Amino acid sequence: MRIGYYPGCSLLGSSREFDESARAVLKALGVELVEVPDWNCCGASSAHILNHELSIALPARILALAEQAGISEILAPCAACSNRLLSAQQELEKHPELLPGIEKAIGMPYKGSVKIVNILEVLDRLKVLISVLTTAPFRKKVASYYGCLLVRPPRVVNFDRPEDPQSMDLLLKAVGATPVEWPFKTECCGAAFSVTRTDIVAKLSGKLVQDAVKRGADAIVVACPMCHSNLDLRRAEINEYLQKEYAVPAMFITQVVGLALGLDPKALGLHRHLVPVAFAETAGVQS
Amino acid sequence: MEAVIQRAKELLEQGEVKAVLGYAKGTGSARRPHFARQAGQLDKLVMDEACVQNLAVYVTKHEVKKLGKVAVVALPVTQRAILQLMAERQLRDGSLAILAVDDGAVKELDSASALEEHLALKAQVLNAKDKASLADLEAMDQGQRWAYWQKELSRCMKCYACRNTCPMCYCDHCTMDCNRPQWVPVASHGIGNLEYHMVRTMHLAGRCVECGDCGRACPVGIPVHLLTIGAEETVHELFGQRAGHKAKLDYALSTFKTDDKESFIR
Amino acid sequence: MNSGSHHDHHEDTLAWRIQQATGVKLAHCYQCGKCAAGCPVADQMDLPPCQVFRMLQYGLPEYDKRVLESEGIWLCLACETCSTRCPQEVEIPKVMDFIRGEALRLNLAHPRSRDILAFHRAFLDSIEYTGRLYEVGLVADYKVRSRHFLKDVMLAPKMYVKGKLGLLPHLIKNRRGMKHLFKHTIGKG
Amino acid sequence: MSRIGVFTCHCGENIGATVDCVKVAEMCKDIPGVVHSVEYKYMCSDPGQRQMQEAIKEHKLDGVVVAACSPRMHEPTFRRAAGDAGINPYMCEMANLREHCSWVHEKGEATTQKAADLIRVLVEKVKHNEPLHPIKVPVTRTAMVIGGGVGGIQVALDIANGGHKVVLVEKSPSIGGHMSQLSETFPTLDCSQCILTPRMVEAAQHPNITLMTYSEVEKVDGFIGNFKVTVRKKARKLDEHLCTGCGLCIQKCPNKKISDEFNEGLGTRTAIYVPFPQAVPNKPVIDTLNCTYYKTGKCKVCEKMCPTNAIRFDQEDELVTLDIGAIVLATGFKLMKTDAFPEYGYGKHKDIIDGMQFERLASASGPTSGVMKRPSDGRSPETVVFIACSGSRDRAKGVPYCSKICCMYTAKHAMLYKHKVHSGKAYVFYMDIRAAGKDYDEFVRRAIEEDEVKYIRGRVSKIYEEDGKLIVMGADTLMGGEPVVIKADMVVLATAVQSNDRSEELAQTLHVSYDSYGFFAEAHPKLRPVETNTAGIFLAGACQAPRDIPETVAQASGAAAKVVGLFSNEELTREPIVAVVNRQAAPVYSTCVGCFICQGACPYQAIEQEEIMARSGEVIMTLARINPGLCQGCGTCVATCRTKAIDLQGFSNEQLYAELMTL
Amino acid sequence: MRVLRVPCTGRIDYMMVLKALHKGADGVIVSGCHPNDCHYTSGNYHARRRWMVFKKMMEVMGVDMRRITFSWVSAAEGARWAQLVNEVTDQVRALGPYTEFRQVIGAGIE
Repeated sequence: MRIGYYPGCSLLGSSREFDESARAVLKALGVELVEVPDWNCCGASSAHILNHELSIALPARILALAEQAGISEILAPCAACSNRLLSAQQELEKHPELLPGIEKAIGMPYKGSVKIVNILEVLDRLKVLISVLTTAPFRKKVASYYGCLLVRPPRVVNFDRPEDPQSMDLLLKAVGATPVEWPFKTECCGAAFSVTRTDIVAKLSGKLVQDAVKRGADAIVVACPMCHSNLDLRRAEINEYLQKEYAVPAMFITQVVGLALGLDPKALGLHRHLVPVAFAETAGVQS
Repeated sequence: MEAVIQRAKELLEQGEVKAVLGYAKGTGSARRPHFARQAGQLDKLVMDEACVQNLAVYVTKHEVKKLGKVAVVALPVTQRAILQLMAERQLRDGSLAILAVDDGAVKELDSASALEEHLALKAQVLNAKDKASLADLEAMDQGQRWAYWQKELSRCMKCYACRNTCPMCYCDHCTMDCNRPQWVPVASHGIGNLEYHMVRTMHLAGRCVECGDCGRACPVGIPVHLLTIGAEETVHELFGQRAGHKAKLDYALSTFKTDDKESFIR
Repeated sequence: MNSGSHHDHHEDTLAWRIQQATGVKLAHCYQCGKCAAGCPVADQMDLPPCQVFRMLQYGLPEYDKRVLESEGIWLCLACETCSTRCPQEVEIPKVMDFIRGEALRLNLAHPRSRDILAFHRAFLDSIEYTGRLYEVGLVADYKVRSRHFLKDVMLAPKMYVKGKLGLLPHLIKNRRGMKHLFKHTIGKG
Repeated sequence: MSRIGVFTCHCGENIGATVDCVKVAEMCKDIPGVVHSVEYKYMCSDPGQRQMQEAIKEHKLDGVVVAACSPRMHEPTFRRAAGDAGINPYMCEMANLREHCSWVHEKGEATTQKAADLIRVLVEKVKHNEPLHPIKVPVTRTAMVIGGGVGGIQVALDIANGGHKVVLVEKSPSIGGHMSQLSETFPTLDCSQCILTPRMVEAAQHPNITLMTYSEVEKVDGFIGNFKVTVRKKARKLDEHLCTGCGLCIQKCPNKKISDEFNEGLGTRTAIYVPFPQAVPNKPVIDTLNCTYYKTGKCKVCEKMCPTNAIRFDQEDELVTLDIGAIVLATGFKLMKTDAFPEYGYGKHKDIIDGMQFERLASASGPTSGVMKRPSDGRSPETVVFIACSGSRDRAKGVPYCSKICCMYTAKHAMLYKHKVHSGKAYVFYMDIRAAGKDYDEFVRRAIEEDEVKYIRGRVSKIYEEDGKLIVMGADTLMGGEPVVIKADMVVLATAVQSNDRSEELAQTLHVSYDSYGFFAEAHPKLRPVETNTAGIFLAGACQAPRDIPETVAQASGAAAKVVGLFSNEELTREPIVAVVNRQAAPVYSTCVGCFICQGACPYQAIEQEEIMARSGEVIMTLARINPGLCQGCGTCVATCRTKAIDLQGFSNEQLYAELMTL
Repeated sequence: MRVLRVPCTGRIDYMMVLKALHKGADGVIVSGCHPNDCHYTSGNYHARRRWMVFKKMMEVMGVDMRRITFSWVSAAEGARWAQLVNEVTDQVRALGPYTEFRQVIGAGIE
């Protein structure tokens, strides 16, 4: 399998381990990634707040570059990126009158032919292979946390079901984990307020951490860099808000799958977490 | 050919048929239809590559019907036309002795069911030239097609040769002659010509046996057969039905499936 | 044949501008409150989403102004919970985006939106000049703009140690193209 | 030369406000063939009609165009009036100035011009009209009622008491419908079964009523007065004549854990069962999907136990064809299920139930004998949240309409709950309270004021489970949209009323129209509410739109009155809008060539063969002939005929051509 | 917009569409009950086949089929009908007069 790859900015910086683990896992599964040449930021949670056209032009440039590179399907592991790419693509499909302006801005033709997929969709296709190649089953109770952008708005992303989604749970089951039944799979973590309104993030993410632990989760599994940084980098603020030390780690789905495939925890970037993954070292030897 | 003449002779002499309809030499290399009512007239019969006309057009004529049972030298197109005419009750089953000639072999068929069986054995293939012409038409855009047909039809003088040579245009009272109301203007001008060919095409869609005689008959060389053959191909593509293959009427436009697929009706 | 829809458009109302820009018709909202009921930040908002819609439905300048000046519109996380569950399929976050733009344009943005705005502006500046988000630059820029110089001073070194903060920006090759892109969208002004 | 009169109607302001009717009448005078043209405020009024009749006589008119509203409304009126004035009624046509012009355009010269154009078209049509004469057909005076709920029972009883035979067809094993499942009924709180069962028994014992339970309509042919209906009698797997309904088989059936439909899955039943104790007929059926014998080939306990040897394992479905004169559809509704609510857990929480399940919990004959116990653990719920408009008025869920009955039954549910659990707390989330009806609003007020049910105006965004409680996240829009969280023990969703399963299929079988939600369409929303567009087929109850019991029963009696009215005739007259094959003098006889392609196109098998014979008896030609008793006048054959030998009376080639060439 | 009343889509002869164009109509709507929902049982199924073949024939002839709209609208769908008529009239207005066809009609006037 060969697939286009758009890592996005977070995966180069604060969520480097998502990039590392995604590349490691997909390589182990025989998937070849073709990175979009000279890609730019998708505008993420900022562009659409300030300017509608900009919020379309930035993703459109990425998709146009992918088209030029002959990519027909593109994986954007970051949930925010894949959401923005999909939104822009659909906006241009619905409003073709915007296209000339956008093409002028990006200085390239745009066809809209690239199919955008998220990391869960790609892993889901490889689920059988993953379960076959699992050498170190991840025998933990996990809270699968999808966040907002993977499943909402459903008419844009058209992925899984908008409430109580299942795809990540099934993947986790395939690698030996036990997903806990919990109601906050798609509640918001506070997203882009990580820097500006840390108080809100502490409260919203705090609710998630508290409930996941209450329901017995050993780890919270995510597929979105923003969710991860709020649950991991902001753990100090969360714990302060909750007045309790929560040590449950937040892990990327690719890290969990990577561990199950027996990959080196370091190659999966597990050492980069602020909340240590205490069982990472031992996970590999469990059976 | 010998075998055909031999058999025709027998039929005629034994009084099984009153006449034999086949091909004879015409001017130059052309072939013309030939009616033999006595054994002696059979020697003129020929059968070669140049025999192309669909002889079925003659067998529905009152004059021919009046004769009684007739033997017909029948190419595949003629066979199809005869079967379709029987399905449309224009020919009585058993009223013809069909001397089927295809690929050199001769086979005598005397009933609709025998015809149906015989025809089921061979796939109906469109000749390469017509196929290419239809593809050329398909490749044009709407404006080009319009211009093409307007140019072609501008030569039409409504001589009705295309209608008269068509075995399926057997109606005694054609729509064209209907004047209460006068749906299609009589004169051969823009709208009159356009509507005539549209109506002719619609009437033959699902009934055309694809002999191409209409195109050959046109004195000014308008490829009118592309319209009817094209429509017949459309019917086959859309509904899987073909004219001239069933003894029982199986006309695409008087049957339907509840799940007929189209994408343009809003 | 006329379509028969010849109502007066109150072109000066925010509701009308919203409909023009986003296609969302305010009248679709029937005030069931499901948006507020599921909104993760509704309890922090001075005007929860359904109240914003209620005020806009009047089409009166004083209510439009109250909406534009509210803090709540800046707290919307665009998490799309409301629009996913809205029985009338109203795209609320899209409307929030538009209202924020209008608040900025009309210089009515709530004072406490300053930080949030500072962040978004810093974010976009970063990508305008480098093509990709330069997180260190973003945070520094944000601090200057927001004057929260001490915020997160403890977090940055930790992140650096974990290899999560690159000190140099990632520059894309076609940075002129990026400038051009900004000029022809947000810079059209 | 034609002498045509044009009568332009203002329809009050309906046409007059945008069309200059006076000018239109003037303009029409110039149309060739028009000898008289006037306008009037209301042509359909008595003076209006009289004016037309007088003009017909005075000006010796031979054709009339009334330019007014849709012919669907007043065509019969004006044709009758024209007929009474001495011309053939079918020489009268209507130009629809209202729907096709005045309602859809603004006032102006162009609109007036268009009105005149529309009239011009119809004048040309009338010039080609032929006098036509109605067709008489006989009436079979037996009605079929499809659906044995309260509506169907009422229709059947009313027709039967009117002296006519009725066949009552019900798909489930017993009549009674949803009403037999209800605990109590609003606004009187009387016991539902107590008032329904006497009607069920009466229907069963009525000499004019034949019950066909466990039966479904398969096929309907024919037309008003002369339907042929094929009914599938599903195999009960027992001989109904031998069965005494003793119930021994049910007691002894070893398979007792089957989810009970009558109790909405809250209880269990056996494989051989009657749905509920008061079932009519009180004869069991074997559920072959769950019966041990049908699954494993062994058991037959019921057969061994049956004292009258009534069990028939080899019984097959039976198809019965009946001659029927009129059909009443009373097939009712279904409720949206709780699994249609993603935000409330896709139906995975056992203590989130729908309204009908609550009825069974509250019913004395229900699985808990009327004691409030929540399904998950049987505890008495201390806090119950009721959510009105669950799925209704919710276009995101595909139901933009109001389900109409939920406001009232939710108030009833909350009240019943409070009566059973005095210490309990009941909350109702609502959007509006729609309690228009006799004693309805008083009933809701009673729930709020006397039983202290807390009404909260807002929708619920999410429900999840935590520590054995259901966390209900709502908002109070009367407090500025403030989020409200209630920890409940049980949640009752007043889910949307939807058209019944397979209602569209049934509508197609009967050729009646239905709306995009699968509800059957009435012929006119105000004036013909119990009729369908198909003559001889009528409607009662919730198969047409959400309805409560009083409305259903009233509509049922209305439909019955229509049927009884129809049956008061020996013969029916039908519109002569039928197809004909032309006939001409010898030697042409007809332009029909006898290809019989039309036969395949006719939906009614109305096209026959006619042999034209010479004196010698020799068949000269075989032509198509159309049986006017079978032809319904769709005109499909007309459009299929190449030689234009077939024509449709009333919509003939000449008429349509004349209209088209006047456009 | 002018409306011609027929009992069923089955009655709609393609000649009527041709005559409407002949009389200078710039657009034609052909409409009736939804499949499966025919007041006359199956007239619209026959009509559907007829339209499928007719449309293709018109395309082959080079007729501008943006001007002919086929649609299913039931008697219970007033709003849908209004929307359809508005959309089609807007569309046909945008296309302007059907000059190509009118030239042919012009050629017919002797």
